[in-house]
Amino acid sequence: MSVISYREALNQAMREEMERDASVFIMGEEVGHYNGAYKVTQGLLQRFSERRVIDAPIAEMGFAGIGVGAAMVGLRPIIEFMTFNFSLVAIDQIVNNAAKIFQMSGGQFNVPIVFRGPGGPAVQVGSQHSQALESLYANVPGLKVVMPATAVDAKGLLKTAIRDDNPVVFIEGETLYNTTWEVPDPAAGDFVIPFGKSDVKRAGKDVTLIAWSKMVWTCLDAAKALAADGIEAEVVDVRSLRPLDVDGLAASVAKTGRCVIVEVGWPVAGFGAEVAYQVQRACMDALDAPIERVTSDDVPMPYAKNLEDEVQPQVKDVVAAVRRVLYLD
Amino acid sequence: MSVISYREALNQAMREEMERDASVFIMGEEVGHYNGAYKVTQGLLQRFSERRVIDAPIAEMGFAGIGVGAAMVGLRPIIEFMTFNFSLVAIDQIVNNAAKIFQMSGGQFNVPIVFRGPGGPAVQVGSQHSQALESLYANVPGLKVVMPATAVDAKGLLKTAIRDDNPVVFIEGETLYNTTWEVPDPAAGDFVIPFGKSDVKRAGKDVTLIAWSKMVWTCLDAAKALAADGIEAEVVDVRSLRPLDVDGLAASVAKTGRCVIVEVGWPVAGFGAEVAYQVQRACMDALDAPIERVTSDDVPMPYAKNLEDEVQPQVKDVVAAVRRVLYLD
Amino acid sequence: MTTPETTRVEPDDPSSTQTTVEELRPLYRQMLAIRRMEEAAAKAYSQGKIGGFLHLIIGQEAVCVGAIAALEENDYVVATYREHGHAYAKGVSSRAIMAELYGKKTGLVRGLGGSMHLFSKEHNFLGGYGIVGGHVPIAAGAAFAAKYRGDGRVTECFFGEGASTIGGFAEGLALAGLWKLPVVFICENNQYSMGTPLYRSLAVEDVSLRALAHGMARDRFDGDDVIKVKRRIAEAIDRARTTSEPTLVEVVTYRFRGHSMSDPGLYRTKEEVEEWRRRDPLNRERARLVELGMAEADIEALEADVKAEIEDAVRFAEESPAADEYAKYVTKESAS
Amino acid sequence: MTTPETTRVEPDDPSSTQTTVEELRPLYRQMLAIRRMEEAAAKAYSQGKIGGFLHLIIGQEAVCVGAIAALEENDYVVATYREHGHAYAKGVSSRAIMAELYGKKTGLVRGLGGSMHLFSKEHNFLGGYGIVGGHVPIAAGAAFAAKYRGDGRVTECFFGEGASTIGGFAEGLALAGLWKLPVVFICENNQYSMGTPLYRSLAVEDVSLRALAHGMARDRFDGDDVIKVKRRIAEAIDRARTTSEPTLVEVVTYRFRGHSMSDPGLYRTKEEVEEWRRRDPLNRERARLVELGMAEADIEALEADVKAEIEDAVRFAEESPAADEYAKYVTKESAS
Ligand SMILES: Cc1ncc(C[n+]2csc(CCOP(=O)(O)OP(=O)(O)O)c2C)c(N)n1
Ligand SMILES: Cc1ncc(C[n+]2csc(CCOP(=O)(O)OP(=O)(O)O)c2C)c(N)n1
Ligand SMILES: [Mg+2]
Ligand SMILES: [Mg+2]
Repeated sequence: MSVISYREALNQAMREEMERDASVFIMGEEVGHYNGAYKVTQGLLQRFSERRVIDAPIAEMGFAGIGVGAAMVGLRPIIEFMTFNFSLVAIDQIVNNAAKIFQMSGGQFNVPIVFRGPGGPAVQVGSQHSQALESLYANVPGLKVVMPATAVDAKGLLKTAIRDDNPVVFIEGETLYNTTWEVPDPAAGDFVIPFGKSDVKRAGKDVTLIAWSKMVWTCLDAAKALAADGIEAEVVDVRSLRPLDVDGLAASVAKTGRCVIVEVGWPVAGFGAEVAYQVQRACMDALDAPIERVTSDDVPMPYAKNLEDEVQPQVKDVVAAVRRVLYLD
Repeated sequence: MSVISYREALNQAMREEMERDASVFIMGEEVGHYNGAYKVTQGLLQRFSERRVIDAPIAEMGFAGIGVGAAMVGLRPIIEFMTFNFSLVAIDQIVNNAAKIFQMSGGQFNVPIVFRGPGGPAVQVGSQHSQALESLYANVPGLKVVMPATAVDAKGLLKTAIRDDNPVVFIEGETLYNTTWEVPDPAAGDFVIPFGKSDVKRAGKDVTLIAWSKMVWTCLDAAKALAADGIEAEVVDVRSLRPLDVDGLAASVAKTGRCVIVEVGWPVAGFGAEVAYQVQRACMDALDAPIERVTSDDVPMPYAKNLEDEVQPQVKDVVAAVRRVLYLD
Repeated sequence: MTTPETTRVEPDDPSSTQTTVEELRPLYRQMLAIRRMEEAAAKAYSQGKIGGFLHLIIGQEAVCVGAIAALEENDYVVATYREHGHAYAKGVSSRAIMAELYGKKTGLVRGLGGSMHLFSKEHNFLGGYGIVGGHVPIAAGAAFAAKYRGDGRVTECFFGEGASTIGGFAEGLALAGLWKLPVVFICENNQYSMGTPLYRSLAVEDVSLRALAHGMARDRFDGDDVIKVKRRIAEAIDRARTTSEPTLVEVVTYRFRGHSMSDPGLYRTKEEVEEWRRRDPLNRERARLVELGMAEADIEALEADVKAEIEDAVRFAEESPAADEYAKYVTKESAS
Repeated sequence: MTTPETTRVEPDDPSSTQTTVEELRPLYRQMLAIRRMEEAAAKAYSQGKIGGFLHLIIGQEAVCVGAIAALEENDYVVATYREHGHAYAKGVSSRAIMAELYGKKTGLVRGLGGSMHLFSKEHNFLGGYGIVGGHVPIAAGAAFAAKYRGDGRVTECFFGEGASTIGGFAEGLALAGLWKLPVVFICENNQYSMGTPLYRSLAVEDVSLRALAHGMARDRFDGDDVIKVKRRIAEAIDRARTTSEPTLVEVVTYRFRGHSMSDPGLYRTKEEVEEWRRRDPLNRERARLVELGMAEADIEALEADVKAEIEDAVRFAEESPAADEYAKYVTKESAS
């Protein structure tokens, strides 16, 4: 085990998979010579040459589609969006092609492709660059949607994504690249994490906090704050939104009887509503209080730092929601 | 009152608003000389000339963006997507520009634009042409999302949409154009329906069926079938997904104590999950059974008619869900 | 500033379209089979046996047949929703196509795709696509893979002139030009995008000019003559295969029918359609076969053979069991 | 086949760039103010007083200043995230811009948009946009509205050469060409798209060639000389205003700094940057003012005035109250 950064974990995952399988290549803006806008692909060009690490011009629809076409004939593209905000100009390739070709072709052509890059609000980059778009992708059958919160998940899940025979939307936390976590050493053998499994990031008996990506960290902080008041929160990291580990989430809620779902996305039709619906159905009798959701405000993200903080879920918001489901206030 | 078709109602709405306000224009593929792919714009070119009824080439991102720019400087564009499936190549204009410009500009530039066209599965047109995309748009602050089920709603809501000072995503039922309903005569004065109000399409005391667009009709049919068994279902038409009339929906469920939400979209993170969450919160104590959702299967739409029917919610599926929430089976 | 080189654009050497019965005969057979297959489909559609959208290529057969005849088996084809002819020319059976249109289990894609979404892995036919322009980058992607592997395969990408205004086309073209991908972009300019004539959708009615900004080779010619199509596209294929350079080829043609079965085509005059029907590429090639010395009896035998093939295909479609599986084909189970 | 006409492309008549102190002085003042404003912003950024992305236009000032000087007040400007200079040249105060960068309530857009999203209704400045290419159709839309109303307004649309590969640009260009919209597309070719040099993103390093396929007028020239920029863009504006025809203009320029404040710019050699810094348009115009007879003391007074303006703007930004409203600006309450 070594403590490494989320960025380094992603880099290791790609490097290992590219060593393992010559059909894996990376394409995106600034992924090569610049080593990645967020330096996630650092050193890969040097190792694998321009043939397999391809700097693309600004043409997301074009290079996402090139990825789809290449995947149909057996390559395993990793398409990097500089941020997922830019995936909107390519969403037709993801939703109408990548997600549907296996079905449209009657099972003849599968599309083993990873669309990856940072998503979710960053810091003071304004509304066009600060969006959590996972709810859009999670709606679409044919896609898998994965969002690691920690370095260890980043590595294990990205390796699984690259090996998956289907299109995977892999959204990294734009503010998580420098976070660190213990990750098994490459020498210790192949390390992958299967999709569809949530992960208990902190055990607790009083309330279940369900979150993914950056909000897992907010929940861990909230859990710490709650512990000071004697409240033991269990923090469950969803990790994989599609497929969703309903059983895992329900098991925790069945134990605690209370549930707060925290997401950095918008409230209306956010993925948390789906989680709430599933948990509600699975835990009808176990719930001692209505499920609470904590989300960002229903607004485009403002630029000013103070407003940006107001808009997004903070530790205090999570703590307040927990106190509500515990009927403490 | 006259009984007119949904198609004719939409046509009247546009015609009246174009007569009323010279800044309203229509742009889209085949809207002019061809009178609309679904004939919704029939006769408008003849009445308003090529200046105001503009046939666009296949460039959705381009003409949606032209609409946004024109709206910023005071025009009121109606942008027709031949179907909403094609809105995915223009979604960046809708989500990143139309929805955000009022906010990004600090309230200086509002964007009074309507994006309209048919959505939802049609008949045997395959997965790329058969999608209910409302959940994607409903997630986004800055947009309003409206989906009329009947001719009267189509007319009243479209007129409101055209007058609204904000971007409105107006999704028509691709299979509803020939349906008819009583609509106030133009001579009887201005007729509009405000956003944010659901509508009870059939009153009943035993269970609430919540639906929008085509599924309202399926629910009405189901209600008829249920009535034969002595079960009186109330059918509530959501009409406006964003803003959502939580109070109206909750009032019905508070009365019946049971709720089935029916949508033709995909199950995971479909808009029905949001409705379920809101109703659950509002009616916690009134609910005599868990909320049920009926959705399409979690698959891209197949082409064959028999499979297409299997995938989508049918009367029998709604009836079965009602029987479950009534604990009848 | 350099002005990019362009390849020859009209006219060409008449000797280049000289042919033989051996060469023309199978092409004529394909064109005829496509014609008869689509006529049979139109009939079934009006009987309610086929649903959804049905886009016929009748009148344009020389383009897909000529262009695909110039390919090798391993080469890829990517097409639009108007792709029955392309699939057939690439080797897909009329049985599999017809059964698909009928939405049957025995259909090419198990009744899941229908008319607009024919795919055949066996024939390197990478699909029919319904979103205009969206398949152009996919074709560039197949070409990218061929170059990545160095396997020498060439990709043909078909699209209409109406697609030339959409971003997906522009991006696919730009990337293929920049990365020198072995792809031939073939614009089937049938002069209408649904009900919209060229002059209302394009500022300049020459789609091949788009190549200029990408330093890409281009070509442009009439698509009536299947041999000419084959020869001219062969040049582009050769360029792709030997130098890995893309070409943008525009072939001017005409569809005799409406945009799809639900389009009565009122935006064109009867005279215009008649004029083009007089130039029917099928009549032309039949006459040429006679000229080249093929016996009338042999031609009739060929025609009878085609008729039998299509009748059999229809029967096969009619008699096949309904489509019955769909949930299996959403995500592939990964082995690893 | 017709080859579309194109307008003059390099070189031009030297007499056309003759100028006077009266003309040049305000342009120089704008260029200098933009430079000082951005330098102050860079300083504040490194002190942590400004956050997010900060894209400086330092080195390119002659382009936005010259191009916008050729407009009338009622004309529209649409720009990218690299738009402080454009907003200033269109009349927005350095106070409002600086306060926005600081995220203050007094900022141009109330602290909601930040550096990338400056908008000013008063000045017909239709915004800074962050998604590459997405604003190009918006500019075409403003031009569409001007034509719809017949109010004679012209729209200028700025973008980088990196944007020329994206679909939104291609579609905006195609529609403007087809519908003859009164818009001037101005490509600020600063030779890099983030860390990517021209030759790695464009097959042909001449963006203006895109005009050919749309029968659109085009122009291409160096952007060091603010008067030259003004004159050449004025021709395009005149074309738009009098004949409602769009023009694609490419202006070759260079940014002295990184792509944004977080980019160290390691992909360029020191020599290359030095070479361009020697051609600094600010020095050039200052020298020209001297040549034209403006007294050194007057120039210094102007420079002191600019210094004072920017110091005031920074003070204003520092002292302004924090942004405090956001929920009000999501949807506009409709009157009707
Ligand atoms: C993005 C998108 N917009 C609109 C449509 C609807 N549509 C289908 S085919 C077509 C016309 C295409 O014309 P062209 O490219 O010339 O091809 P043709 O049908 O003539 O073969 C249109 C508008 C679509 N499928 N996709
Ligand atoms: C659709 C999209 N893709 C990627 C980006 C990230 N990005 C921002 S600016 C930029 C480079 C743009 O270069 P260019 O157009 O030449 O303008 P310049 O920055 O040089 O002024 C990139 C890749 C973006 N904002 N939008
Ligand atoms: Mg066509
Ligand atoms: Mg640049």
